[in-house]
Amino acid sequence: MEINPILQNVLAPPVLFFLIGAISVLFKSDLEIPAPLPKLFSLYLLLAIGFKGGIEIQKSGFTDQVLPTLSAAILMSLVIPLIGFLILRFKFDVFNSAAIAAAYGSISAVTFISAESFLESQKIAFDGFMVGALALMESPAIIVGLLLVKFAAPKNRPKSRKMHLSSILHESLLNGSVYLLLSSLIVGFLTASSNPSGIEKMEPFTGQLFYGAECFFLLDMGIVAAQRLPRLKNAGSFLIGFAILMPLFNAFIGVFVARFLSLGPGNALLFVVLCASASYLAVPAAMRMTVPEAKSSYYISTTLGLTFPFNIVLGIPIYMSLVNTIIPFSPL
Amino acid sequence: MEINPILQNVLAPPVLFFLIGAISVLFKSDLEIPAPLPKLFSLYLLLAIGFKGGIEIQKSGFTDQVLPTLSAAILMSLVIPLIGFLILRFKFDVFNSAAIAAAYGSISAVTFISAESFLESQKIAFDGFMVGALALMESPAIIVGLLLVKFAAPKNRPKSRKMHLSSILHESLLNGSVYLLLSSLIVGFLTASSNPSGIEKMEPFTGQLFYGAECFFLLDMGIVAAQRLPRLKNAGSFLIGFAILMPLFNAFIGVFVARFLSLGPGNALLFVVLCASASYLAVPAAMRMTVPEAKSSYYISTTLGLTFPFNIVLGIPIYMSLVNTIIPFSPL
Amino acid sequence: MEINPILQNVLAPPVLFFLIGAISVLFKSDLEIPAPLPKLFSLYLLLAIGFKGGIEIQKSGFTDQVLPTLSAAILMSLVIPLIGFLILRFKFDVFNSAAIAAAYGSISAVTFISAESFLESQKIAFDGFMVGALALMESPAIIVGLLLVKFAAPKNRPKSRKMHLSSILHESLLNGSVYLLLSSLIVGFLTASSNPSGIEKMEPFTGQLFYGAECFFLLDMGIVAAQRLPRLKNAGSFLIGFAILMPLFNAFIGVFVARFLSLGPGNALLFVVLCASASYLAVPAAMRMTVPEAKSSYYISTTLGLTFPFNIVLGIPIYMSLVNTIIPFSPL
Amino acid sequence: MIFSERELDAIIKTLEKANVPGYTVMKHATGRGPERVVTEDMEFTGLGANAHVIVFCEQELIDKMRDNIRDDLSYYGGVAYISEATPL
Amino acid sequence: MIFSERELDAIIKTLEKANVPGYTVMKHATGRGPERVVTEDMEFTGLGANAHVIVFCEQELIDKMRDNIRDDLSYYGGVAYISEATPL
Amino acid sequence: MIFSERELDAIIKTLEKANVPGYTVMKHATGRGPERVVTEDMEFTGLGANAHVIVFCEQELIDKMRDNIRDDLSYYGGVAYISEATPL
Ligand SMILES: Nc1ncnc2c1ncn2[C@@H]1O[C@H](COP(=O)(O)O)[C@@H](O)[C@H]1O
Ligand SMILES: Nc1ncnc2c1ncn2[C@@H]1O[C@H](COP(=O)(O)O)[C@@H](O)[C@H]1O
Ligand SMILES: Nc1ncnc2c1ncn2[C@@H]1O[C@H](COP(=O)(O)O)[C@@H](O)[C@H]1O
Ligand code: NA
Ligand code: NA
Ligand code: NA
Repeated sequence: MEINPILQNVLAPPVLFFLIGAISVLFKSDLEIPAPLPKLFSLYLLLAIGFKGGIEIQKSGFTDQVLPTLSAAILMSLVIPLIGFLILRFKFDVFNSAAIAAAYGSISAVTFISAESFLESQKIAFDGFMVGALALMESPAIIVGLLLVKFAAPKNRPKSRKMHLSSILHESLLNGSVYLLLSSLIVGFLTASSNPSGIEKMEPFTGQLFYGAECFFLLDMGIVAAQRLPRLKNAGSFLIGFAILMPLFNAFIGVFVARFLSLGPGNALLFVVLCASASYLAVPAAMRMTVPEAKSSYYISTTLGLTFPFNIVLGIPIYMSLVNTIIPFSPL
Repeated sequence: MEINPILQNVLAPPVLFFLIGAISVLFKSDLEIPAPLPKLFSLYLLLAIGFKGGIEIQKSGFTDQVLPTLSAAILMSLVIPLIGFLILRFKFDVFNSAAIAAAYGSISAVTFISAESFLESQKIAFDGFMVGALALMESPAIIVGLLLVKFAAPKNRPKSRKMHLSSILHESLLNGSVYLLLSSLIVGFLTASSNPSGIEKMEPFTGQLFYGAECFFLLDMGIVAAQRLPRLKNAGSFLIGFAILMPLFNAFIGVFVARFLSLGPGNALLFVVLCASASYLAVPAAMRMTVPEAKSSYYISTTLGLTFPFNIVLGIPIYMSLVNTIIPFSPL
Repeated sequence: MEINPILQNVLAPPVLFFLIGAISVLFKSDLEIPAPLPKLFSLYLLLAIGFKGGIEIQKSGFTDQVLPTLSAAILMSLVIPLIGFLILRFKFDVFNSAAIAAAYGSISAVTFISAESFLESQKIAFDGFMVGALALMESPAIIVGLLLVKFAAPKNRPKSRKMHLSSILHESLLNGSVYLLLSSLIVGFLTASSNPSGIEKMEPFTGQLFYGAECFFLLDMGIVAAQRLPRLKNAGSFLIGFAILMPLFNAFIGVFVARFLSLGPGNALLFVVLCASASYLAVPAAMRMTVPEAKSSYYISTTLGLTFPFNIVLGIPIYMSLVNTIIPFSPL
Repeated sequence: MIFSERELDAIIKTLEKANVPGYTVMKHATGRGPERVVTEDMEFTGLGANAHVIVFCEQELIDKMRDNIRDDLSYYGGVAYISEATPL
Repeated sequence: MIFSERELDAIIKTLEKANVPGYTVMKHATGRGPERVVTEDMEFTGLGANAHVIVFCEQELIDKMRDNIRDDLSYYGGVAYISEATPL
Repeated sequence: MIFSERELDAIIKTLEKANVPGYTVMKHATGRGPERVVTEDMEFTGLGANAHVIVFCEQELIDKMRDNIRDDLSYYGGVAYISEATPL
């Protein structure tokens, strides 16, 4: 019963293309998706996720479940980095610990859409407002990470690197990918409420094209992840373990929170995936700007080289069975 | 009655994405669409506009209205640069005056398609042959601009910069964007007349995708426009005023010509928008090659930083109400 | 009867856009599709061809015709380079002869899809498994080419350039474009067998968009081909003749093999086109890596500057009439 | 000649303040330094690749901006080297 | 070392005429000069960004093409500097 | 300063082996050399364009890797030149 959904997950085009990308690196094929093409797909996916999410939120309205779920999502993205920070401090300095912890507190939009695709293929319903949770979980983790640096960093940090609250907010809210996701959400919402014909005209671009673009992007992600993986060796086994166990741990907390919120199985999976996934877009960008002391190879190689592939290939079906096990009689 | 259509225009996805791009610059977000991705969308839009226009022209055939409208369009693109030149000469030298004037005589394809989107959302009919007017208005303005330089420039221009008629024609007709628009128009026309199944197969690419690609491109245009705007300060208030008042003035002439041609409200708006819009693709490219004495920051910052956003956001609904006011009993 | 299909072929959008690209170079327009945009379309086309092919193969299953056809395809891609090599040795050294011969033994995916488009516009049926032939014909020709170098090259080749079988296999199978085509084929096959809903969701990307993307890519190919053409002058008339006559010769062999296999007219044309087309992706990439002694301008300018345009514009309809003439009572 | 990264804006401000006659920027550079590896995938993840900035200017201008540029580079990493060059 | 713009074709013709042993072109450069600012948006608008051309050659070749290149650059703008370099 | 092509991986391995303090790579360069013309279309066909690699390092490191780099370049083509540069 465990293996079947994993295999089914692996046999979906997005995951297959991800594996193709990874295998191409393994076999030293010279397959390459040159910059800035990956950026095109990354921007497109954020725009489309946001736009569709905004429409869904407008459509579904603010039901009873929306507010508690979104609040819980924000809470998780505040708590997870704190836990992660405490764990990481055993081995790393404040800078690296805060940066890595923030990445795991934040989310990965592509992992989220992979989970959505998984749910669709399993014909399990989920709600559009979960994209709101996605959008809301990006920034708080960055804020926590930067606050940790601000208050826990050694006092002799040079003056030029002192962080001000304004720059912390700037980095967490106006970071390119956070901004694009949030603002596309707003555009989707506004379009749905005032200009419904616009939705239809956007549908071929943001809707129909989405799955294929996701596949293409995952092909590149496979290449990138497989190139990143070997560099993890230098990071040591502690970090490698962290990159696998932390998502599982976060998923575990997440599933109990989801149970507490009495989410349906679809929403529950998405909630768990948001907790378990780690950011490789917004957080690294913010950290590289504001915490240059942290090694980018640490926080990006773990999230991109290990956590992301793990979630995409194995994690999602595992989390699904976790949801099915722990949340009883999940209502539709 | 005035504010409502403006708000409706602003709440359409393309305009919203344009504003998002502009706001991202305002707030110093690091959102960026790296080169050459904007070029991809720009080439795509020209190709799709041309192709669809060619099909429409073939379909609608050459009705009574076609020839007078196209002739009037060409006439406008010859007259407007002359008027603009006379105005600009109060403040600028021959080179800069000619370059800026040519830009305002020529057209902006993206402004045109924004007007089309506006008409569609307002359910106002328009004819496909107006794309022909779009295509025909690009080159004459360039020719006038270069002729102005040829004959009005100080006699001591170095020999190497003497312009020959052949190079004037070359720049005005074989300029990348002019060429792509014109030739795609021909491809569309030929396909429609001899290979109708080809139209259907192109439809998902040139048709369905169009609106979304337009949004994506306008996101970038918002960024570019907002980056350009501050540079206008150096250009002085004369040029800033020109960049807003000239389109209004051109729209005013245009609406009377449209009335004289007894165009329907849809075609009339498109005609007015063609008159009011200014080129930031074909004309700057031609001017940079042939009139290096003109400051590119003048002719590109005005058109891109001010006139384009003005037309997209406020201009189109204003022109619509102008059309409704001045053209009586507009027949369908 | 001969001219009509040629004209019909020329008036299809892909060929028209190819011509537009070529003419733009002729007229020195500054139309340009900057790198890496062509790579985007090239990757997309390979992915989509492979994916759709894999689905078709799974659907059609392994009928009686599949195995003989695929075997014959592989055989052709082994024999053609040998013949080509013998001819080319009259004028060129071992290195150049082997590289050029390998290119003509291999295939051009874009020529193949142009032939498919031609068949569709002529409403002639063909089978999906022919994409399998396409995929299988890329590598053998590379292997033959490299083996020719290994055994026929002068004995004084420096040690570092000695080729090992492993590197020959690596270059021929793990070459970026070969790898992407083959693996997308597998993804398509697996998706069709285990996850049919995935097909539907990919359809807008790999299916509907395909024709338009093909047109865009051919626009660039037109530019590239026309830029390459003049460089052929240095290559001499022998090579120019080879670039036209070799495809015709290969088509001639191909049509008799197709007759022997009793292929229907659609499959027969595709088979002939595979024989007649020459590679400008996989083979040049492999040769540049492993046979640096060969002049890349020889093997790439012939295939890209002459053979490709010839096949796209004139070749396909000529081969069609060849098929109709030589294969009697072609059964459907 | 300078090698820098996401601090491009800061560097350019420094250059402008020193009144250099001009500069040229080439983005999308990757590389490895004593502290960090910069790879192509850092371009689509928000990290940003390196930028290569070239400035032709008088020796005195270099002296003027040396400290500021050093500050910028010590913060985010990057290298700056000077070669002699004469105008053509 | 040369900095140029849309006159790339003209410059390359000049180089070829002078029989340089080779050259390298890097496009997509942006920058600021005494006369103009070149930004990334000039790439999709038809203006074109800058190109960075590098030529390794003998001193005498440089002397031969100096005037032609100066002509090209004075027309559209751009800078050219020479550094000494020895082959590895 | 080095000009190379698809042998980028080999060159970087050589650099790493010599323990250079760092290097910078700029891809997508085109050009012409004594043997070959490299054009933009070679980027989407599998041929690959040129890469421009810059290394700032001590003279002795250069001596150490000279032979290896020459080997790499003689195989696939490319040029390498050395200029003097002082850190800012
Ligand atoms: N010795 C060097 N030679 C050339 N480029 C260098 C060198 N050291 C550092 N770099 C460049 O400077 C960037 C930043 O290096 P780092 O200071 O380690 O963060 C690297 O990614 C390289 O592109
Ligand atoms: N002093 C300089 N150092 C480096 N690049 C320069 C310098 N001056 C001009 N440039 C480059 O040359 C281009 C053309 O400058 P201009 O002559 O002002 O049109 C600029 O966009 C810069 O990329
Ligand atoms: N004299 C030179 N100056 C600048 N770049 C060169 C020179 N010679 C060769 N190159 C570069 O090195 C590449 C390889 O040349 P080749 O050795 O002919 O294959 C060319 O494409 C150029 O980019
Ligand atoms: Na998380
Ligand atoms: Na106008
Ligand atoms: Na062949």
